[in-house]
Amino acid sequence: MTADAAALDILLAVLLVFLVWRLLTLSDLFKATILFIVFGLLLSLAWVRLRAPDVALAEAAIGSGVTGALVLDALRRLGAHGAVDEARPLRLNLARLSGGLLVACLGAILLWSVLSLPAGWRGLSAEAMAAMPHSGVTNPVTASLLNFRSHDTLLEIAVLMLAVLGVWTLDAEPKPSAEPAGPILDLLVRILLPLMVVVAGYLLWAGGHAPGGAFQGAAVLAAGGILLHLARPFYLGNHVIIRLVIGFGFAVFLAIGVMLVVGGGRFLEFPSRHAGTLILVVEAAATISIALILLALFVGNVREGAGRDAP
Amino acid sequence: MTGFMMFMAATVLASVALGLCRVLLGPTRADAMLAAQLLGTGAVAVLLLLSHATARSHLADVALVVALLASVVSVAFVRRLKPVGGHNGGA
Amino acid sequence: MAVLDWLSMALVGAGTLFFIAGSIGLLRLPDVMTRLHALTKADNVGLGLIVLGLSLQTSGPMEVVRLLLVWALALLTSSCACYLVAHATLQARRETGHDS
Amino acid sequence: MTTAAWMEALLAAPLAGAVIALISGRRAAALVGVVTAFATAAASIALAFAVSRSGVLRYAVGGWGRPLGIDLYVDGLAAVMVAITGVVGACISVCAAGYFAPKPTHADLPSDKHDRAWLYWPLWLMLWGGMNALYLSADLFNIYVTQELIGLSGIGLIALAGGSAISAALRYLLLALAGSLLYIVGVELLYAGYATLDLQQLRDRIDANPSTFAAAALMTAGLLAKSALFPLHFWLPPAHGHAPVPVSAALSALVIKTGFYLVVRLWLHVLPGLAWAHLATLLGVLGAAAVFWGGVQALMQERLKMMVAYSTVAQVGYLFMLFPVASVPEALPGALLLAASHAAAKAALFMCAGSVLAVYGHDRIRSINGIGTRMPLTAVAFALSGISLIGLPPSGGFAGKWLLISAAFAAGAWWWAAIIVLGGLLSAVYLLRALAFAFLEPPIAGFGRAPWGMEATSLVLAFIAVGLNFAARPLSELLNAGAG
Repeated sequence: MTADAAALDILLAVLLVFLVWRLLTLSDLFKATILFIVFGLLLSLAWVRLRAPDVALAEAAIGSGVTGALVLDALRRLGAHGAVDEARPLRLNLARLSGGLLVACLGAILLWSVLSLPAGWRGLSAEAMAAMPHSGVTNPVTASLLNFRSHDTLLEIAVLMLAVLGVWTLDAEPKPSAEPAGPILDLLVRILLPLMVVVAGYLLWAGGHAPGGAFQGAAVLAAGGILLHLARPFYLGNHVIIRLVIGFGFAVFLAIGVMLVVGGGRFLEFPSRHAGTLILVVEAAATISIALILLALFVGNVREGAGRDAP
Repeated sequence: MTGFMMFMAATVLASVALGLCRVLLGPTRADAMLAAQLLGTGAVAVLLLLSHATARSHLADVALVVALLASVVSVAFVRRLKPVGGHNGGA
Repeated sequence: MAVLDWLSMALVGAGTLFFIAGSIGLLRLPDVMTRLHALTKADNVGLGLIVLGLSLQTSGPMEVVRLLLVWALALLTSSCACYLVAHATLQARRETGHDS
Repeated sequence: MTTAAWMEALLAAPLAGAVIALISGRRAAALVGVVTAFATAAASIALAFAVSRSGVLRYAVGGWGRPLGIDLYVDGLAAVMVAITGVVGACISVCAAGYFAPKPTHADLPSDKHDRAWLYWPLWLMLWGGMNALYLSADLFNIYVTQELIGLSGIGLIALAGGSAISAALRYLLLALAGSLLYIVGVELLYAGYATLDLQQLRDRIDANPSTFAAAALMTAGLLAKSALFPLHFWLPPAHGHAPVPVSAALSALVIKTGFYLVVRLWLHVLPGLAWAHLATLLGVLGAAAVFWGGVQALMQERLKMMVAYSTVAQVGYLFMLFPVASVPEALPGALLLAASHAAAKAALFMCAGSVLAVYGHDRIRSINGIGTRMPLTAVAFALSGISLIGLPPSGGFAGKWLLISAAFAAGAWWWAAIIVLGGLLSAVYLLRALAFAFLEPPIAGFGRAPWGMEATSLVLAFIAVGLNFAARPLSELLNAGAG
């Protein structure tokens, strides 16, 4: 590694630690929120430096789109009084001291364990590379997620679905009132929304051979939905069509897995000739579902009809 | 050449990170928002520079996504929060 | 090194200078409205120069298109976002009578 | 059908049921749920028979095989856990069909919540699918994902009760996340050390280096938090006490056991190569502390549901007393029998509490006089499951404790036996206190009617808890089929 690259990495690492410290100790929750959003962006740079561009892409899309809007909206719910956390800055007491010591020990153990790893550690990359020709795709990350370890991914999509169900169990609240969007915001939405749909499709397609895939595409799509919702709040209940779209990706994935069993194979065993197609089908269905899931998480459990914020 | 680009990436990152002091200084929420936006653009520049320096053209996709979604947070801010609030804002 | 390389480095270096200027402006200028100006310089010119500099180094036209697209997006989103923040700030000032 | 087919069915059926219930919504969710529940329960029992007949099976999901792909693995231990989940899960589903029916009469489920009561079904089936996937998995990371599935659906289920259950659900969420974090850090360390996530391969490759110890300690800590072993039990009583009745039953009877199962799997099957005698003693001591702390707390509770929830804290303690005597062959069947009878008895007890709530509109122990005459079915179910929890013969609780006590003596550690006996006395005290109010006081007039589904199910479960007295031998045989 060159000195310039090392300088960049050290700068990133220092910044990340500094940001975490500040966002945990600031009593003004708005500032903490902004630092959290910035933290997400820098984390995505860190993933790039760690040569995990797929994760970087996911972090960039989720961090700057969905999570950013979500935490700012959460701040609105706290209201003027909740925006300042009186319990901060953290004062030292016995519980916090022992907690801190515990975390320090954990950190030391981790650091030491990582340092004790043999040099040139490759994990399972050799096995993965050997299996790549039968995976149906050329991006090893997609091959791992959608083929080698598709069982994990199937269950992870279920986890995302559960998040929406969890939101629906909470009390419904009135739709947030909003002033008319105004010409500039209107223009922004008009230009960005189609672009986001195109980029989402591009990421989905690129996932087969380059960084990208269902989750990244869905995050961009969801960000488009959030932008639209911010400009013109809409109702997104648990209507049958919404439920159908939310369950669609998981249902398609599971159905393909079961169909392969009926066809004489094992659960989720993609025949290598059709693996590419099947993966694309699963990813396309998952993209739509995950996008709506993320959007539903942002919209929350909103009651139908024009509501007003509590005064 | 790649060393130069890497150095420039580090410089851009350092300078926009310096701008983050504005988040801590305030005084208004709008100021903090501006600093975050600057960092977003800085991240796009860093990603493009890294993409060239490390010869990984797909990093430009990450930059594209960051640029595409950069406005979502600002829009959420102006639509859901008052720009002058906060406990020391609006002073 | 070719002339193109020197030109590219000069453009990228100039872009970086704009980022530095933008950051300093964000810290030194007195209020939100003036700081907005500093920000837009970094957003528009800084990123633009870097994109131009990198465009000279690309292997194919598609990459140039992608770079320019990123810049165009940044131009659009940053100017819209700056407008929205400024507009909201003005509105809030009018409502509260505060000047900040 | 073969073992593999039953495994596939056990993975896919609840998940498919969940997504169908989600899509079909309020009208048909309960129907889908109950049908899926019975199908899954049948498959669970079939799997146990298949394993006892043809032994263990390894199954490569996706056809890749370890270490690249994910393997499923079923042995006697996994089959027993799946079967417990299946039988108790089916009973809970029947109870829930009545409980979450369109017109609720339950004091703890406000009527404005009832238009989203159908969400119970997709959440519960996901939870069930997650538990099956966890028991059948042979892959550390896959197990992490199943834990996420279980944790998140559990949180949604608790939140269904609304009100004060929300904060309990949030606490449970934070606990589950912290536990998962510790677990996953341990998994990363093991993967970094051995380049595999497969349990069997890890067992073969493991050597006693400090990084492995660190990984094992982190994972165990995370799992102990999830199985609510004292002193990490603080989150359990509010979560289990405030959730809707079928949810409390599922969480207390089944979900807690997943953490215990993983600790067993980890230490008895993956890491026996590490010298862990001290840890085993520590787990036993914590278990003993849990027995007393949970018992005393249960005695002090004013509400029946909270008492039953604290009783779970105590009962988890018995399970962990397996570890100091684990070298004795009777110990594991004993602990599993205890786990099974606790699952049945605890689900029954929560349903009894639910019936009481429905009839009396409250569950304050001091004012539940007259249950014996007003609700004889519930009273009998309460008494029978109490017998099993205390460990009186004949009951599953008795048989399990008997095996554990013999194991303790065989290991030359009589003090564990003493603790088990004393703990039984303690549970007798708090259960009899509640029963005394239920039986001895004269009945008072008025109030509602007990939902028959809940009463009947609690009785069935109580009989299962008692009948498990005779399950010791088949259970041992099944476990040995796993070892073969």
